[in-house]
Amino acid sequence: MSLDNYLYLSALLFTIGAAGVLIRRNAIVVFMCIELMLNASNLAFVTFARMNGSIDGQLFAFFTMVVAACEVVVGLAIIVTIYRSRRSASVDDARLLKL
Amino acid sequence: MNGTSQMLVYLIAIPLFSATVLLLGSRALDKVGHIIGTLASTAAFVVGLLEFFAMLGRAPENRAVTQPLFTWIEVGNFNVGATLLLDQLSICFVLLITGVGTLIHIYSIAYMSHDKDRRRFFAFLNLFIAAMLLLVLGDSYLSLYVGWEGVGLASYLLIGFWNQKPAYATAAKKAFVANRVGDVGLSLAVMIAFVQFGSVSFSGVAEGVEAGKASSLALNCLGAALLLAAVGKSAQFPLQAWLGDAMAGPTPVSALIHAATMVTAGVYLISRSHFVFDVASVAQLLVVIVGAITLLFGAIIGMAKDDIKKALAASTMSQIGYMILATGLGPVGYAFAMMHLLTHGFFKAGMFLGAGSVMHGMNDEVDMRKYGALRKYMPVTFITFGLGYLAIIGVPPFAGFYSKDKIIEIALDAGGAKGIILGSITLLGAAITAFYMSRVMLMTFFGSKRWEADAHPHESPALMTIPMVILAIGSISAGFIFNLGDRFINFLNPVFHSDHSGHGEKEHLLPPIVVSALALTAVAIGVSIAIAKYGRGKSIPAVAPADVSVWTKVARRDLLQDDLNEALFMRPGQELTKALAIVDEKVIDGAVRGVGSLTLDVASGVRRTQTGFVRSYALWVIVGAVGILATIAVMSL
Amino acid sequence: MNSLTILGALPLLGSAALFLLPRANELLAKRVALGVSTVVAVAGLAIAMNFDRSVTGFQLVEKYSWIPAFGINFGLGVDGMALLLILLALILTPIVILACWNEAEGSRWSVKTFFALLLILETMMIGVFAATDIFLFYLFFEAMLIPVYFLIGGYGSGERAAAAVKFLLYSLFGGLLMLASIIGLYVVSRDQLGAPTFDVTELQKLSLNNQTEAFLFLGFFIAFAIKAPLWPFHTWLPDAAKAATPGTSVLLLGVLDKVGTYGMIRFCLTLFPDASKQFGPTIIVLSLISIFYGAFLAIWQSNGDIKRLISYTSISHFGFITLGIFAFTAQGQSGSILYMVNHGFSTAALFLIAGWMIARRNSSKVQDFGGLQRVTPVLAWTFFIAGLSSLALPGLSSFVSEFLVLVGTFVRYPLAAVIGTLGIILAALYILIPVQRSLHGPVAPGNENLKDLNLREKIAIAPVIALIIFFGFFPQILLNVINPGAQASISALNIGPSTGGDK
Amino acid sequence: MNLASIVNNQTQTPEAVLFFILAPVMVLSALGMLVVKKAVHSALLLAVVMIGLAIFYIANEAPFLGIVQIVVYTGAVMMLFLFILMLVGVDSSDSLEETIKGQRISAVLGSVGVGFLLISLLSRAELGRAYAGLELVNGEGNVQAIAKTLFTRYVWAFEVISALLITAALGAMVLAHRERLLPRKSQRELAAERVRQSAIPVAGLPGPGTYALHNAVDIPALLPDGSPADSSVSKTIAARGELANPNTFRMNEKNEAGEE
Repeated sequence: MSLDNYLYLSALLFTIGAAGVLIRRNAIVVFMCIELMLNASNLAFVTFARMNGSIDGQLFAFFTMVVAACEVVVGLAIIVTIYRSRRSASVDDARLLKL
Repeated sequence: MNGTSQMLVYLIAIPLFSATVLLLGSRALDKVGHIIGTLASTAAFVVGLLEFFAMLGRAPENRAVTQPLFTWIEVGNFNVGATLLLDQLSICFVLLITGVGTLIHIYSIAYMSHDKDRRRFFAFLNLFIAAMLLLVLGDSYLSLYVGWEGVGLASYLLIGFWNQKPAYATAAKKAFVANRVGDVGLSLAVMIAFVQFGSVSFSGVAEGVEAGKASSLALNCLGAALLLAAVGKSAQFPLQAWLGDAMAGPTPVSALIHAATMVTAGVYLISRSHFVFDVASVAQLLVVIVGAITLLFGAIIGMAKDDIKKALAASTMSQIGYMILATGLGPVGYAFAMMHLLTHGFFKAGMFLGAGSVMHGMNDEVDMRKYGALRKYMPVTFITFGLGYLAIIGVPPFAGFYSKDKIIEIALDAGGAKGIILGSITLLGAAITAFYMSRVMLMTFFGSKRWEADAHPHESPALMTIPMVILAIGSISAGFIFNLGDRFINFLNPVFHSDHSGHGEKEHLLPPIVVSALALTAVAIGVSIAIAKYGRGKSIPAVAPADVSVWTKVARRDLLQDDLNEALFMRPGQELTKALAIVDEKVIDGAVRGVGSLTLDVASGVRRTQTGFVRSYALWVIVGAVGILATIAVMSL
Repeated sequence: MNSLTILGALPLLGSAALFLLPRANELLAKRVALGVSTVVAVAGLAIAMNFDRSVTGFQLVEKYSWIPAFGINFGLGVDGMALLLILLALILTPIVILACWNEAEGSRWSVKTFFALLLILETMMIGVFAATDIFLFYLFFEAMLIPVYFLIGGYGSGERAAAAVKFLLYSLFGGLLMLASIIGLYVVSRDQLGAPTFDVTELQKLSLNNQTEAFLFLGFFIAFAIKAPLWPFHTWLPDAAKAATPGTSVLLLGVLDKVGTYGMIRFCLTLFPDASKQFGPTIIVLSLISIFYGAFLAIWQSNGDIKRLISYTSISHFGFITLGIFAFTAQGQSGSILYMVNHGFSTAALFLIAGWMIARRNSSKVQDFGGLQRVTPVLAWTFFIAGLSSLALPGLSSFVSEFLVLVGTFVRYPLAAVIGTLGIILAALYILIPVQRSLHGPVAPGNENLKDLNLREKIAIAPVIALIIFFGFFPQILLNVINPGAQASISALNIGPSTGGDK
Repeated sequence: MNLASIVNNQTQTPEAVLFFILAPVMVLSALGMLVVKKAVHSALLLAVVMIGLAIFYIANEAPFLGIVQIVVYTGAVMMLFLFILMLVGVDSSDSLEETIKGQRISAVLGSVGVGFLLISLLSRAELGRAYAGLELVNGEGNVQAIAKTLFTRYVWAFEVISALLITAALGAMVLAHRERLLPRKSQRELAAERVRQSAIPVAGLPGPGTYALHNAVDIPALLPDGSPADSSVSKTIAARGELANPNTFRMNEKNEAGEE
């Protein structure tokens, strides 16, 4: 098996994650789809590290994880705050950006 | 080389300083303002006299003196010094300005005694004297320009002295603007002179002309530009319309500025630029034409005016036409023009002061139809005015006879058809002058009383009559003195280089004695018609009759000059202004604001894509990603 | 020697001090502002005493490396033209502060901020004229907008917000074009000189091809034409001048707009001589249009707003200035520079007095005045003299400059000069008509009890009037400073006979 | 021989087997996330994907990351998600009905486009086909290798990211902090309030079975008038419908009951 398959898988997962962001309305699910996209890219990083024989890809994945963790913490806090005031976790309900 | 004199600057500085003091001074100066002003003018006159005698003490070719003051403007080779020049030509003017000016100052003390702004009036008069002296003393066209506009300003201020009346303020504005049109000519003249000769001083230009630096076209343009300037300042055709309205000013102003001095500045300019006109034949011809037209123009208007000051103003216009015409006749004419200018200065100033005296006695009434039989009530005024009258119509041996007769003479001598035409015009002018001046005399001092009910005519105080008497003496004697042995001509000869001192030797069209006879005949005809029409026993209606011929109506409307100006310049100008205002508002600013509103429109269109749904935004991100990836894919194909 | 830096920093320090003052103590703020600006003016005059009139290049030069990566220096220096314009700014600022003592009261923002902004503006004005580094110039050029924007928007009247935005957008648009050209110059200088530079004297050594030069020239020129303002880029000016307080208008028209014409001489002519020659005739035509257009609209405004009227007269005057600049003659050049100074004084006088009239009458319509000469003689006379200066009466300062411009133009473009000369007739109209309407005639209703100028106002206006008259007779004091630089810039253009009368 | 080592640019068979078993599971789980109604199910499916990923990390010679993936993601992050789901409502199920016009079709098209382009680009990319493997690098052990690089070359990034982490924690606290609108009430005020609101008995709720003949928790207490007090019994019991009727224990009826 070629290592490329990992990359294809990564691309596929990334795409599915993106589709999830676009389709799902529950903010938490949207958020999980974003996590999926991040994880998919991590897989690509790890695979690249293996392909190139260098540890840097793994470090990138590591950093991504940290950033993702931060993002989850803040993002979920935001969701909770919104939910507290709007009683809804639907991303469509919070549309204050519209004029 | 010319000598220098350190005193010239005082001629200008004294009245200027006095004007400044009077303008800046407080109300405390009100009581002595008129005295300060008069003293300043007198002091300038004394300086002028000293200079005059100093001049007479020098050899004729060394009589001109200069006084360099400071470098005024120096940029590259454009170098204009503030230098004063006093030569035979200027001294005539200096004496006229300061002399007549002082008399009129004295007269004004009484004339303006009831005006609470008398101090300001004297300040303006002094300002005028200073500016006018600068005009005639400047040694370059640019220095002259300063005086030129300075007198324009003074004239504006004095015409509009009672500018609380809108009509007077308008008259002042009209005078200034008409003068400005003339100033364009002066500006252009300076520019042409600089480009052609690299100098704007009189001597520099004269040398340049002599050295043949300029083409004939350039010289004619220069001449035409100078003529335009002269036309504006001297109220010649076609810029004559302002002079009649300028009579809105107090009468002493009319006497000083709009009769004796400022309006003759055009004659001065042309005479001063004789070296240009001598070689610019087309421009010279234009000068003659302008003079001839104005001569008749003014005379015709004069016949129709009932306002004594306007009649005199028309007469001034006409007399200056004579002078301009004379200057256009070449070297032979300048001196005669100057002579007429000086004599005219005496008698016209005298008559204006007389008119002022009449008005003073008649509650400021100016309509001659409401005068009549004043000779018994105002004897001094009557006699001085009458002497001026005799002088202006050219009765020998009064001043006007000598000067006007000479002009008729040289007009006839202009040669060929030109001579005959000009001669006839001048003779006709003389006849008309005689007619309308007689009319003024008859309507004012003779005939029956047609006064308004509250009129109590009385002779004016001595402060007013004495200047009139002095001017009347001048009217009687000046011509005779000037002409004695061609004294005046010879005096001016070094300036004009006209070797015509023995002008009698030249071939004449008609012998001088015949010319004089013709002129006197013309005068006699004019006077007789006037007597026939306005003389004893003829009733003069108190209101101008309306059922008169079209020609009279036209003449009363100043030969339609205002209507013409309005139709040709004011109306189109106003329309253009209005149109431009709309263009500015709608087109140019509209374009600018259009850009703004276009931006807003585009923005509100684009705004529709902002649904507020975060998922739509995410969709756009994906679309963008697709775009980028597709680009990469296409590029890597 | 870093006298220019110190000079420029002084007002800035003054404004900082003003910000620290208590908001309530307005009088103290005014006094501090007046004191600071007076000190700066005196210091400026002292510096000017050291100016060597025989040298053509920059003097009092300072140069510190600022952003070495891009070759940007903090470079200051003045030649005659810059020195005079700086002095103009320095003299006008205290006069404006004194004249507009109570102008800021009752506005949205505090009084001390008004004066602090004025002082900031003064720093910017010094900087923009003293900068010898194009980047630094650009910085001041744009930064200058900030205080003006707030001065108009915060203290103006009427549609002040709209006017401020219009002013800002116009200027930013021009500034953007200039920035593009500056970047272009940077690139060219990097290619040609090895190291990039923004130094004006260094950049003159570039040799540009025609097309590049034309584009770079236009970038600069349009920015300056908007600033100046030249027809058809002028519509911001009447709005801004109408909305701004008179003091702001004085600095705006009297000094700030001179940056446009100054820039044309300093940058357009010296950096792009060929393009200047190429576009010269076009600009002459635009200038003539400006002269007449401004004049006609000023006449039209004699039925309307007095502040708009004055600003339209300025458009006409700026037409004369650009006419002189692009005539490429020594007389035209010197005349234009002198015109900038003189116009500064005459417009200052007009605006200040118009401001006082408006403040007294509570209306800026010309028709609402009338007969002021009887009621408030000093006010009326100062306005009249300022008006005469605006119509270039000989004996007053602007005559000399206007005439030099016309003579200079006549040498090269006789027809243009003849047409331009006709403008002086319109000048008489656009001054005398409003003078008649507002000062003469019967006293208009509502004007009977107007107060004449008080001592403070007299003190403020007297120096301006005095300078107008003084420089009418002794312009050579200024011309001696102007001439060397002007002649050098013309001879650098290398465009045939630069002065007339060489036959 | 290491199972992870690469021969001829190909992985060894066990890894291929692992991949081809796990990859479809993961893809299906991921797809499932999109279609299931309940958020909890989505979370569970995500956990499946993440565990799969962790296995793949290990297979890709990144054991450290694999462990971290399980600990951080599947452990911590997914727990966080579940907590939030509980806060927001466990059973709040999403309606899959699309409300924005054209959103779903464009979403599918866009995603398919991205996926298609990504895969096609990947397939064409020159990725340095001579795969090196990490045997050399991981010689001392994966954790050591990561540590060596992390604390040398990436130490600056490491420090920055730690700052980020702290900031995120602070941010979360700030966001979660509920702003107090009114001053906190003292105990005294609370007590006074309680007395004033007569709806709540001041002396507390009655215990079950009081005055009744039975004191089991499902027997309501009796009020003075003899009627049963519902509030004395736990609501849960009431909800279950297991409430006993106190009347069945009445004295007079007791006899009847005894007789029966």
